Amino acid sequence: MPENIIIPISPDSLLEEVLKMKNSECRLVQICSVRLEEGYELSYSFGKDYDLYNLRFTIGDDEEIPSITNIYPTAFLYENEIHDLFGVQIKMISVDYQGTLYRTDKKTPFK
Amino acid sequence: MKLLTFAKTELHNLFSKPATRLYPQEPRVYPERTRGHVENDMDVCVFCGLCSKKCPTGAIIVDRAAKTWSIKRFSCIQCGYCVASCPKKCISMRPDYTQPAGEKSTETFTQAPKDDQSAS
Amino acid sequence: MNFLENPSFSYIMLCAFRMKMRGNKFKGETVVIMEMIATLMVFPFLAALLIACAKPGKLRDGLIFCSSIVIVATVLLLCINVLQGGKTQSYLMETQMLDRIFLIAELGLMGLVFYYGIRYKRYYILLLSAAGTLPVVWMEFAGRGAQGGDHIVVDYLTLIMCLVVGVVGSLICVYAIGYIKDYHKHHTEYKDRSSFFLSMLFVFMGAMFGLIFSSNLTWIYFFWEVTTFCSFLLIGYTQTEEAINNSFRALWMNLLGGLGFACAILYSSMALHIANLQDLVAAAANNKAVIIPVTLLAFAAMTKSAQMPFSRWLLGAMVAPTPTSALLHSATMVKAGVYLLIRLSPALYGNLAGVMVTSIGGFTFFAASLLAISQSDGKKVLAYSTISNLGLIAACAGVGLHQAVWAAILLLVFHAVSKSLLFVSVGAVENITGSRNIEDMHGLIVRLPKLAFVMIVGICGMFLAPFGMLISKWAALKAFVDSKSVWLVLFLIFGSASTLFYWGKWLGKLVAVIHRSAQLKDTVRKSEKGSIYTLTFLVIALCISFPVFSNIFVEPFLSQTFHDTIGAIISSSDLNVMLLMLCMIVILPVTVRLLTFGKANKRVISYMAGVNEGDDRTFVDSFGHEKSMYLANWYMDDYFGEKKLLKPSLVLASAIMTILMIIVIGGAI
Amino acid sequence: MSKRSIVPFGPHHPVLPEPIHLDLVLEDEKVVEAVPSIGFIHRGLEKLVEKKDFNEYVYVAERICGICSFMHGMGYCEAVEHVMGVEIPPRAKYLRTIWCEMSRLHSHLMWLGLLADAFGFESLFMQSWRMREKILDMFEASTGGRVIFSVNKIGGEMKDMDGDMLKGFLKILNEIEKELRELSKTFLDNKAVNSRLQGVGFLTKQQAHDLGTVGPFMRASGIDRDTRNMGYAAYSDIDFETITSNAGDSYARTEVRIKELFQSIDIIRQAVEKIPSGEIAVPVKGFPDGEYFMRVEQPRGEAVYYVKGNGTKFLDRVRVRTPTFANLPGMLETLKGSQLADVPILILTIDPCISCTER
Amino acid sequence: MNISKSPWLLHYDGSSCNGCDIEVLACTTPVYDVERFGVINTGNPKHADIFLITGGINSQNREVVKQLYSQMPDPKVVVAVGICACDGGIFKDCYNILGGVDKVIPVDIYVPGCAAKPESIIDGVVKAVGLLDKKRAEMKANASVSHKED
Amino acid sequence: MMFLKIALYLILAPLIGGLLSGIDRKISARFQGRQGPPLLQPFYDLFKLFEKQALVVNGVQDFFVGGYFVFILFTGCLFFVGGDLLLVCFALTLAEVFLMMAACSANSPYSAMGSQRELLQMMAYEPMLLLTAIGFYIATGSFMVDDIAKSSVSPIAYLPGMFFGFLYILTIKFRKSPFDISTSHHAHQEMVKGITTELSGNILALVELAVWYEDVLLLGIVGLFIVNMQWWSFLIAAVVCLFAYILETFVDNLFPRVKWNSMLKSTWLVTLIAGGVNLLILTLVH
Ligand code: NFV
Ligand code: SF4
Ligand code: SF4
Ligand code: SF4
Repeated sequence: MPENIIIPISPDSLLEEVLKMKNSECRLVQICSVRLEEGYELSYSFGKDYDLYNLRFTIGDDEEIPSITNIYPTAFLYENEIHDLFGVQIKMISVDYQGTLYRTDKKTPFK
Repeated sequence: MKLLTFAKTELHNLFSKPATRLYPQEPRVYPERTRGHVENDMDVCVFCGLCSKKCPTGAIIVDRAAKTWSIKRFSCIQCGYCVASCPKKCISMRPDYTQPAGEKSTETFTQAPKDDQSAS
Repeated sequence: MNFLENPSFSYIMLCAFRMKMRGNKFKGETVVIMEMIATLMVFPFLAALLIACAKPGKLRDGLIFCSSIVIVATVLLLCINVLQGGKTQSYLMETQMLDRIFLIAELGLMGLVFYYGIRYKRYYILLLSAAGTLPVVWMEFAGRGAQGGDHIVVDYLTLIMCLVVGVVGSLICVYAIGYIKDYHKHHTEYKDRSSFFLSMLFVFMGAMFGLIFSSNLTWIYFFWEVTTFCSFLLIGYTQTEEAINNSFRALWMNLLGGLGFACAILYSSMALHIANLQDLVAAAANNKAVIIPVTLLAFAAMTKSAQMPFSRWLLGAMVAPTPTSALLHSATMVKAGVYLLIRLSPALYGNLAGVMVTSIGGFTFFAASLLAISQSDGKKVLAYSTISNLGLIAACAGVGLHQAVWAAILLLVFHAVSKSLLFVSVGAVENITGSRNIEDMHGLIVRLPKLAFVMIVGICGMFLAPFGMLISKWAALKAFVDSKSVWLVLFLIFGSASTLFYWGKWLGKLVAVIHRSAQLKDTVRKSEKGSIYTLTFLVIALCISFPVFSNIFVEPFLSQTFHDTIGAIISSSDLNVMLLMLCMIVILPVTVRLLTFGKANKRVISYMAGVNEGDDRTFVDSFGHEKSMYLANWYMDDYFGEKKLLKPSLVLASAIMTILMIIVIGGAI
Repeated sequence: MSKRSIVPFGPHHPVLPEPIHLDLVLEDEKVVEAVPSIGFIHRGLEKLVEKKDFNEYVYVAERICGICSFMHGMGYCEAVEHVMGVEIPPRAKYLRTIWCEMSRLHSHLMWLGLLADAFGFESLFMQSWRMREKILDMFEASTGGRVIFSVNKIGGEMKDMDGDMLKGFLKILNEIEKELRELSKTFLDNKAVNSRLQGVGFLTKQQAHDLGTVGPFMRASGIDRDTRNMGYAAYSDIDFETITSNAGDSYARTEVRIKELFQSIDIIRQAVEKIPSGEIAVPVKGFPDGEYFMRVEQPRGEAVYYVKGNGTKFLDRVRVRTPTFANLPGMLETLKGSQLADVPILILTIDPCISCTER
Repeated sequence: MNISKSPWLLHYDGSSCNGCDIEVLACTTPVYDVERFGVINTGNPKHADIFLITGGINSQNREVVKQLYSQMPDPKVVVAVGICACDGGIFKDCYNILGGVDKVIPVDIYVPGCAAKPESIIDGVVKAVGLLDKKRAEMKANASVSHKED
Repeated sequence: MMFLKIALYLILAPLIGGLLSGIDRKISARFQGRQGPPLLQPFYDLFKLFEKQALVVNGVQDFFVGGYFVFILFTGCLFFVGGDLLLVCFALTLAEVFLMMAACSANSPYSAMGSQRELLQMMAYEPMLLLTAIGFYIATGSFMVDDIAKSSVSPIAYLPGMFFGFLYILTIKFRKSPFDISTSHHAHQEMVKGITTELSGNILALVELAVWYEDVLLLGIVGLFIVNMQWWSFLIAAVVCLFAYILETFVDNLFPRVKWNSMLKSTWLVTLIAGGVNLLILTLVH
């Protein structure tokens, strides 16, 4: 079975790396956030055929990351979800629900 | 005709017996594996409380002191985890269902005192 | 002040009439009638003169009001007098001098057209105008024209037209008093030339009276051209780019029709030696060549009544203030066209000229009602509806059968009343809400209940049983079936179905019950109100009393024209049924309230998929915010849009018209 | 004012099997704009890993959705098994394969019915669901549940299917196949049905790729990818070909799904033939430590199960990316410019499952 | 005439996992065919007598459920189908689950099961139907009382 | 006599209409392989609705629905006492407009969309309805139902095309698939319940009842194609009506719901071809 390939990157190079994925004809599979003691671990998964590439980086609690909706417009659902549930700050999501994608009583329950 | 492809099925249905199961007039016979409700053989239970601890919805309450085993039927999701984890294998899954009701009731079973049994 | 020339001419005419009449030995009663006719033909021009000179203010308003009353009173008196006499009257056999005066006026009119043509650099206008006027003038002066024949004829059709023009026209003038004030309040960008505007309305009426009383073709031609020119001035009132363009479009189309009219005069005078409309129609039975002027006149009539290839001028006329549209659409102008067709209709029976008129009319009815579906501008819908209804009238006239003409006349009357009501109410709404878009009339029943009610009456009058238009449509349908015109029947049924759609959706918009807070202040002025309610009353009264109307006016005219009498077009049992329906509609609200039914009803908010916010106006949108719900009607632009349908319809209609005209005229020659 | 209506569509709406909301901007009935909103079914079950241990969580995982319940349980189990390095017995693999395909059968049949309902063909809906009941009966006989099965556990399966049972199933499948042939004629050949499907909701291959679509929705646009080819469960032993179509419209999606129905029947037949005897589960010791992205082909397409353990009995994170979540942008794309009457069809051609999406 | 002869349903999927949801739908299909009892799945609160809810209540659908309930004419009966609708089920510990349907509207009948079987749903509906008649009788009695007071 | 006829219609029509609706539901169920509701189910439904509280969104809804109801009844009476067929068509239109206005007045999205669709349906079937009346007129020389029913030959002999066309639009009028676009007997409509979305309780009951009256009226027109002077022709007509009704049920279960544009196009085309050609031939021959 094809393996999970995890590519550690730095948060600053996110857009650059995503662009590389785009250029090599990858599709966006998912974006996932894991709550750490302090900050978050983010994985951006891209698929090509049956291979899965995961861009992996961690950010601090108040760090902001850029949205990749300019490159992958379909990322807006993932990004909004991460923002709503984890409280990860994401800049300039195109179609930003601003916390109303999931209208939970308890804001950012995973935080 | 390409417009009437369904006519055959339609007419066939009309002239054959409907597929309807006439429940509740005719009671349904469930296959044996059907997970309907759990039952505890109270005589065997040792009130270890494992089932209660494992139950994902907290439907089982075990009172060791009073020797009671209660189940909230309207919380049980028939997952069978209690059945699988009971060390005495006294819980079993039965095919028939808890009846709908106007209130969410709890069923409590008490273990008959053992000596009583031997006495009679 | 070029337009003043018309009134001054008319004053001369009035004197001439008086002189003439003294010369003739009429019985007293006829003299009275003649006086009244003269009044109707001349008084509006005089009134116009005074109004034009007056300053905006109470005085002017009073003047208009009184003039309108005078006109209505005269019309009513005339009707009573003529009806007592009970027969067709004709006057003025020899009027050399008057004829001359008309010709000079004609030239004056041409001069005016030239002036505007040059001023706005539309030189083709000069050509069209000259081509129509000069030959006729030349013919008359050269003495080549036919002589004799009546110049003025009063029969039942004249009376009907008089009533329409006089009553509806005056009501619109009264309405205009208040309207134009608000209009300029809202549109400060336009120069206030309201005196000019109001006076033109009277000129228009005068011209219409002239047209319907005249029997001499040259006279009719003159008044015909006056209406053309008047409408040109009215359409261009605001002097915006668009208004000027549209006014010139109206001008050239109608001048083209006028050209046809002129040709008809030339031919019938010079070749047939007939100078009079009635004689021309009468001659049709035994003279094949008559079909040529008849066709040409029909052509002229169809341009004037905005039939299909020429429909665009009427739509363009929408740029003018509402009273103009109301007047052009209901009482005057376009009605002149169909009036002429009705006059011609015996000569159209069973020949190709008739086929031309019916096919163009039928097609116009159908195409215009389809086009109306895609319009959201209230006035545009009304315009298309006018075009379509005129098409129906034309088709009826073209069939040339007793029943069909009955239908045509009733259509004409009902249309005039209902349509003017609709126009004035749309205008009033526009002055209050600032929009005449039907979408903006959403919930009018709550916002402006009175106007909405009036509008509902008008709309029902246009398409629903048991109200006016439907009755005539019904008769038209029967007539088409009886005349075996399969195409017309098909046009009619499909056209009516589309009519149903666009009126229905308008009706739906009006009756939407929206939140109370949307209520607006009803700022309709007194004069407007008076006119609106009178028209509403007229619509309802006509619905109830049309059998009487038909009895007194229409049937006598038909038996005169067709020299036979046939039974009631709509049987009395049907009439009773319809009366019953009317009564039911009236008592319905009462009964529904009286019945216990509905007492236990509970008010709830409307269903909005479970995300309604508090009341019926808003819902929770995808971002969790409040969003106001908005409902629009259907327009089906992809199917019935102007982009889709207009061009092909125009091309098709032009083709039909050209081909048939060539065949008819070529065949006759 | 404009000729546009702005109306809410959903969350409660009879054509929607599940709540989702769209702000629809309509011109006549043409959809000019559709803004989606989800979250009406959001429960937050991913966070339950903090309260339920990794064994117990199987019962939560399979309740992510009552349609694709089996594969949710299985996908989660396989992910944990990967993390823990557990190799399950071959018979269990085959059992999983059979149940997977039965899930696909019932899900696709259900979808066919709902689609028929969306274009207003009630009797076709009834017919499809009537056939589906047979599959449910098979499920009930083999697992004890009709929609929630509770047979997966980490390390294998909890229930077995004996030879007689499997043979009986094959017989039923033969019947179903016959009925399905008849049914597919109406879906694929009927002119009136075609007019509701063909050209509706068109999506090009490029769009399908860019929008990250998965499953039959994607395959109908001509992309050849089926996660089963990765060979989880027993798929590496089974012979099947990925089904695609190039048309890219709702018709193509119907066609692909109908063909997949036949394919599933075929796979079950192969599996029944090859199924080895032996144990159905292995005992599992210890706690998961590590992470894994498991992908399985759900009826609606590729689902991703991300599991991260920390060596205790409570996992750090379970994350499920369901196919509908990935397909939503594609659906929104097809909605633009469609007719209101097509909206139910368009919503359905991706075969949405909102409870999967929102978890 | 008994109302019970014509119970019309409104079905809303709270936050169910779809399990109970499709079982409710399955009840209308040939094998179970609840139309035998005159049941119609109306899809419109204003036509419905019985409100069938599957799944629990979460923060986002709370208002929706309340609103749909308020838009149903009296007499009406609420049936909570499935353990989720009864008390939140396996999700009751989730941060976004408030609990069963009874957290926001009064529930008349609880249908247990995860997923509730079509048979129990039918039983539940039959029970609900009985309640409908009772409620209507009460409504009538109340109405006549208030009439007399007028 | 006239009053007797009216009374008979007013009493019998709902019974027949309800029964037919019961048959429809039963047979539909059987077409779908289901057991189906009891035959009298429509009556149970109606009585229940009358018993229920009505929810309204404003005060004029019941007025419009009242208008719809009254005019449907009126139209039916007009037909069965032998009135003018054209007037019957017009009165029917008036009634429908009332219903449409009831839906519009609610000012709610689904009911408003339903009303637009309803109007569209009217636009679709209206030509054929009028054409049918015209066909009768040409075939028998009268618009009066009384006279038509007394013709020596059954009108259908002259009007086969019209008969077909009428059956075609009957699908719209009966709100059967494929043309049940403005509101439907089936659940799962993109329109929710379309024009009846905001009606409930006894107001909805009135609409249901009116539909039964209307169904009988429409079947009356179907029968009118068949009847002639002979008494037995009425029996045949009754059989044909029943058959037509069941045919509509069959069709209902045979087709998907089409989109409005297909409905409009196909209906107008059928009107033009079946009706128009029939009309053309009739006028040429007569
Ligand atoms: N979306 C989705 Fe599922 C599937 N297939 C799963 O992962 O249905 Ni509820
Ligand atoms: S696990 Fe078994 S023995 Fe222990 S309390 Fe439960 S039922 Fe009794
Ligand atoms: S079956 Fe599951 S839910 Fe029910 S009592 Fe046992 S463990 Fe609890
Ligand atoms: S009770 Fe069970 S099957 Fe029903 S919705 Fe809840 S989790 Fe799903």
